[in-house]
Amino acid sequence: MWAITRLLAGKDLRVEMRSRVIINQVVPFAALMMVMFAFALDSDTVLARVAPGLVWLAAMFSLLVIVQRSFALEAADGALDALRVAGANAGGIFLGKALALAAQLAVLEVILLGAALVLYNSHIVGSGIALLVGTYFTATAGLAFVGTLYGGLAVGAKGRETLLPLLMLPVVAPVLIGATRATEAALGTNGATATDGWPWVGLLTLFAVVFGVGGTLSFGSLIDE
Amino acid sequence: MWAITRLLAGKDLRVEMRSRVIINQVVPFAALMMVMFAFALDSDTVLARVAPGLVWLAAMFSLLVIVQRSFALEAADGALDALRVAGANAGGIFLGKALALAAQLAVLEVILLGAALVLYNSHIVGSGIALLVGTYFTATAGLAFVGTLYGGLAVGAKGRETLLPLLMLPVVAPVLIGATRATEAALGTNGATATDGWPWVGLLTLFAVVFGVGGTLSFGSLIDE
Amino acid sequence: MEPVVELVDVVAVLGQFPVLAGASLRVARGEIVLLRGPNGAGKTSLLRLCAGLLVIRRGSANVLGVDLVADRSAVRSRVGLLGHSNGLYADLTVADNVRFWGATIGASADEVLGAMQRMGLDDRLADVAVSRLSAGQRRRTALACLVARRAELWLLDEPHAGLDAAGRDELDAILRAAASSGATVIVASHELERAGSLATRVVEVVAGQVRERAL
Amino acid sequence: MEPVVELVDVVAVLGQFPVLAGASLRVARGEIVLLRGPNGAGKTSLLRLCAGLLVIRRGSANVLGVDLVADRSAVRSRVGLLGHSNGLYADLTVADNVRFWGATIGASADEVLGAMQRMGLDDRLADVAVSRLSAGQRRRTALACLVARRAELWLLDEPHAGLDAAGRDELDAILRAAASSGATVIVASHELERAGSLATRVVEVVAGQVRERAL
Amino acid sequence: MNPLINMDTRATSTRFTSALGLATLIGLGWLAVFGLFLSPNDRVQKTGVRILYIHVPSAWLAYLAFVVTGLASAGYLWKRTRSLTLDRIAGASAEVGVLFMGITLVSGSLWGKISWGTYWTWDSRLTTTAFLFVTYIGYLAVRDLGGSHEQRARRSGVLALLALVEVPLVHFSVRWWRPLHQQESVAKGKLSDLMLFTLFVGLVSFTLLYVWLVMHRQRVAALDDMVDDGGLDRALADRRSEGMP
Ligand code: HEM
Ligand SMILES: Nc1ncnc2c1ncn2[C@@H]1O[C@H](COP(=O)(O)OP(=O)(O)OP(=O)(O)O)[C@@H](O)[C@H]1O
Ligand SMILES: Nc1ncnc2c1ncn2[C@@H]1O[C@H](COP(=O)(O)OP(=O)(O)OP(=O)(O)O)[C@@H](O)[C@H]1O
Ligand SMILES: [Mg+2]
Ligand SMILES: [Mg+2]
Repeated sequence: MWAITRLLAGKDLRVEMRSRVIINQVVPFAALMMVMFAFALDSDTVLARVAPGLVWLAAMFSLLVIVQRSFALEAADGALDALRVAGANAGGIFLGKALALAAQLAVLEVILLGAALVLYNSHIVGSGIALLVGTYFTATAGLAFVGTLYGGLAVGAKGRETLLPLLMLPVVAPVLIGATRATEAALGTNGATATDGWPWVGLLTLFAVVFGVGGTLSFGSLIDE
Repeated sequence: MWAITRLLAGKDLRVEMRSRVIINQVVPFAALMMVMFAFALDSDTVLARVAPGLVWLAAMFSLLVIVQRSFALEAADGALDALRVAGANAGGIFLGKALALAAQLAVLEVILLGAALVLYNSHIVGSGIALLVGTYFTATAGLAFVGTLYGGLAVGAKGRETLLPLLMLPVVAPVLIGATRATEAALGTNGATATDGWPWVGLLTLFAVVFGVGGTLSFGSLIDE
Repeated sequence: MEPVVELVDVVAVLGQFPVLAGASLRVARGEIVLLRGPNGAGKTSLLRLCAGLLVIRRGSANVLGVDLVADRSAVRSRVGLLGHSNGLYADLTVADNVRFWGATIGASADEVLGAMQRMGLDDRLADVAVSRLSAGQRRRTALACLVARRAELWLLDEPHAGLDAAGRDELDAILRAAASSGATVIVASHELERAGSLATRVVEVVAGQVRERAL
Repeated sequence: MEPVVELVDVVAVLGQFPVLAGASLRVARGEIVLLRGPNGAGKTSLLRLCAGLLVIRRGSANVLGVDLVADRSAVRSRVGLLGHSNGLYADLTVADNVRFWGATIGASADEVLGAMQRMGLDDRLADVAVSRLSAGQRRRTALACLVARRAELWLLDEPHAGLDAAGRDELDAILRAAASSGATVIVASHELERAGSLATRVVEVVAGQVRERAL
Repeated sequence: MNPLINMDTRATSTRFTSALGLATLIGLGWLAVFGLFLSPNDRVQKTGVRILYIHVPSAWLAYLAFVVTGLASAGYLWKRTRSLTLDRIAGASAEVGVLFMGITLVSGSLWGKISWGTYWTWDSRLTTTAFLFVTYIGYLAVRDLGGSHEQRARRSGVLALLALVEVPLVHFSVRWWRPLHQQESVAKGKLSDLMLFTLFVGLVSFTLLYVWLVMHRQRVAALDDMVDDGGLDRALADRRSEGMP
């Protein structure tokens, strides 16, 4: 299983290195989102207040795009069938794709966070750095697992992809809320303090573990026709 | 030229009727966006105030997705080459695809606007209805023209799609501003009145005309390899 | 009589790679020319060039009386191209597709129906989405779209691949009929026996260049 | 000796359509079987079924000693399938692709290199992205991926299509060598002369059913 | 002999551009002297006002550069003048324009930190500038897409014209959004004489710099195109030898 995980994650990252779709396409998309938010919301006080929410909102939309790209890659020339025939362990496929997804998402989020700090005039509270890092890792893992799980479900048979946003909405909402609250605490938005944030990181961790384990165990039945 | 326009618009709408990607995939995506905004902003007064901006922001992101879908359709099995060989008038292709795009966008916007009214507790001012309808038509036309123009440029050769957000960002900004301001006037947000809105509709009209005419004339040089 | 295709030392580039490296070819009206040659030689590129889809970097090219260096687009509505890919909309039905491609050159409903019947796409298949067809059925649909277009110059890239025995015979008959009614046909193929017996002349493409060759 | 493939009255459905409507087939070790039949008959479906990719609605199927009704996945790592599509990652190079697919079954670097050389993918092509290859070069890459996999059962869907004359000969040699070293080969093809001379037995597929047929 | 290369120095400079370069250097030296030492402090902004002498000329030169790009593109697309030199001038001018716009953005941001206490706000002038910057980065990216020189020229020419139409549209629409930036202070005579003169020095030296850069970039672009064609010759020879048994 770990061999397949490494193989797939390596392959996905190599494809990204060669095609640079995430770097060249999703990053501008996300940046555009941040700029447009700032632009449309039209008020400094509102902006600083909602900055943490916007970061994670933008991360989530980018997730949708990355997931679609990640599985379109497999579907384009029938590679998914080939993967199935290769007898690759389904759990390994899940973890491999989630790993590559998380790596790409992580890069993106750093950029989004940086943009928010500059564009929205937010500041990190000293004690918030550890909290921010914790939030960042757990939320990224959670999003990557959920994305891979539902992306795998939605790939292939036409008409399924319709389901993706519908299925993901209620599932991702807790991540969005948790990550937003934790980030607010780290940035001291609305007078929140860093200690307010850690329970949310706990929630995010729980979430990532549930979907990581659940996905690894169930991915086989999901992608198999 | 008009024959090709009709033919292409009809074809694109028929594809949508058969595949229901916009209805089943982009609409939930956009709705999700509105709900998430409500979540992230988490305050009724702020929400009602920024509702018009959010509607058009969501419309703009959906536009990106629809444009990508619209041209992916042509690129998938080499249909774009076939279209070129068919000797179809490039201006006709532009108008046809823009028309279909506008139709899909129009449906989407009605839903977004409805969602905003319900979710964000906004109300239409009596005299605002005509203004809202005017905004709606001119902004939709402008977005559709811009989307088709740059979508056509970005289709085909790999790596180009990167450019789509980059090229579209500055161009769509005036539409976003104009439509937001006009909608604010129609909804009476921030104490605006309907008469404040009509100059913005003028701007939107100007914008749509510039890109409609520009696109029709230049599309040939943009999509031709 | 003026030749239908006249290429002189044509060079065309994709990326940095010269897919055509000095190709010269002359095809007269009514001919059926077979392009053969190893994988990657440039057959597909040559066909696409004749359809006005490639930029000519050097040399001169004249197709159906149109100078491709000056204006590539004027020739397009008069040629029919079947590439490696089919150019079909997967979500639309067979009938939708053939009707659409027929309509781009103004074919009537009868002509469209006739083209579908010729390629063995009967009523059962007409209303099936292309995405549910088998590979050969898709190829048949693409051919039906082509037949509905009444082109003066037919450019076909491995048209036999994927077709069953009956389909191959049908296709050959269609191409012979087209040629004898004044159209010109250029076929790239690796099935040398079949395509060779169809062709009036064989041309060999090697490393982006063209060499004439006996039948 | 136990047969490698044993299908009894198999029914398989895609959407609402029975792509296989009661197919029975028995293939012994070392055979090279040719599947022939009209477009849409069910050849592709039959191959995919043997690879464990289709759900069996009725009947029984046993491939390489594995009962496909009970567990479709156990057979997969032991078969090699070349479908109509190539299963390649377009953004990766030829070498990347062959290496990846080789690695999924633990092929060594030498085996991968050998497979590429067998299919005529030399150093110049090894580092070219698949998206820049010609159709035949892509097919060669897909075949190299397959060769690197050392399967016990080879399932090939129109493997000759797109290959040039040399590639066809090379492929036939590879398949003959595989069969004589104990692998089993099932080929679906419309090129009856070539595939017929390769095959030890011909089987006809019609309307989702299988009929044995003399050579 | 190749008219683009000075065979003595093997560089893209000619006697004229060398003289121009020298003049530019002298101008920039003057600007440094006036800007840093001779011009007075502002009453409100103190010494921070000195950023003005870079900030404003670079902004105006960027405008000029983009207009030149538009005009050259229009010239290229106009049937009777179709010359790749015009296209290369368009490209070179856009490159230099992006550079100057970048300088405007950076100097403005720094200035903003000093006088407004923030690097960035969503003011209309700032937003317009950022959008203009992005627009021409997109334009340069489109020039880089590949294909033949003529394809590049036609595609980017259309884009440059669209961008030129777009600029006033963006500019005026953003104007009523959130004004915060300095209004026209130069034209309204709010500057002292010495400040005005320093600004003038900056303007002249930046103009010289612009012309010098564009001339060189244009020549380098022509050489690039030639190298490209030379590369084609080599690739052709390779490809042809492939077919030899
Ligand atoms: C990122 C921040 C900034 C950007 C992008 C920016 C951009 C520009 C641009 C594009 C112009 C040329 C306007 C025209 O003539 O049409 C300009 C002019 C000017 N800027 Fe800025 N600016 C920024 C910050 C500042 C700051 C902080 C100050 C001073 C407090 C300032 C003072 C001026 C002045 C005095 C002019 C000349 C105005 C005139 O007379 O036309 N700018 N700026
Ligand atoms: N997803 C699907 N849904 C419904 N029917 C399908 C689907 N896929 C294939 N079919 C039908 O199943 C039948 C068998 O298809 P299959 O691809 O197995 O044929 P084939 O023998 O390989 O044909 P060809 O020679 O054209 O490749 C065809 O009639 C096709 O229309
Ligand atoms: N986009 C591209 N960029 C660079 N090189 C390319 C590109 N497309 C094709 N090539 C190269 O051009 C050459 C000619 O390709 P072409 O498709 O014309 O060959 P072909 O004769 O049709 O081959 P086949 O028999 O395999 O179909 C090939 O060597 C291929 O690698
Ligand atoms: Mg080819
Ligand atoms: Mg098949």
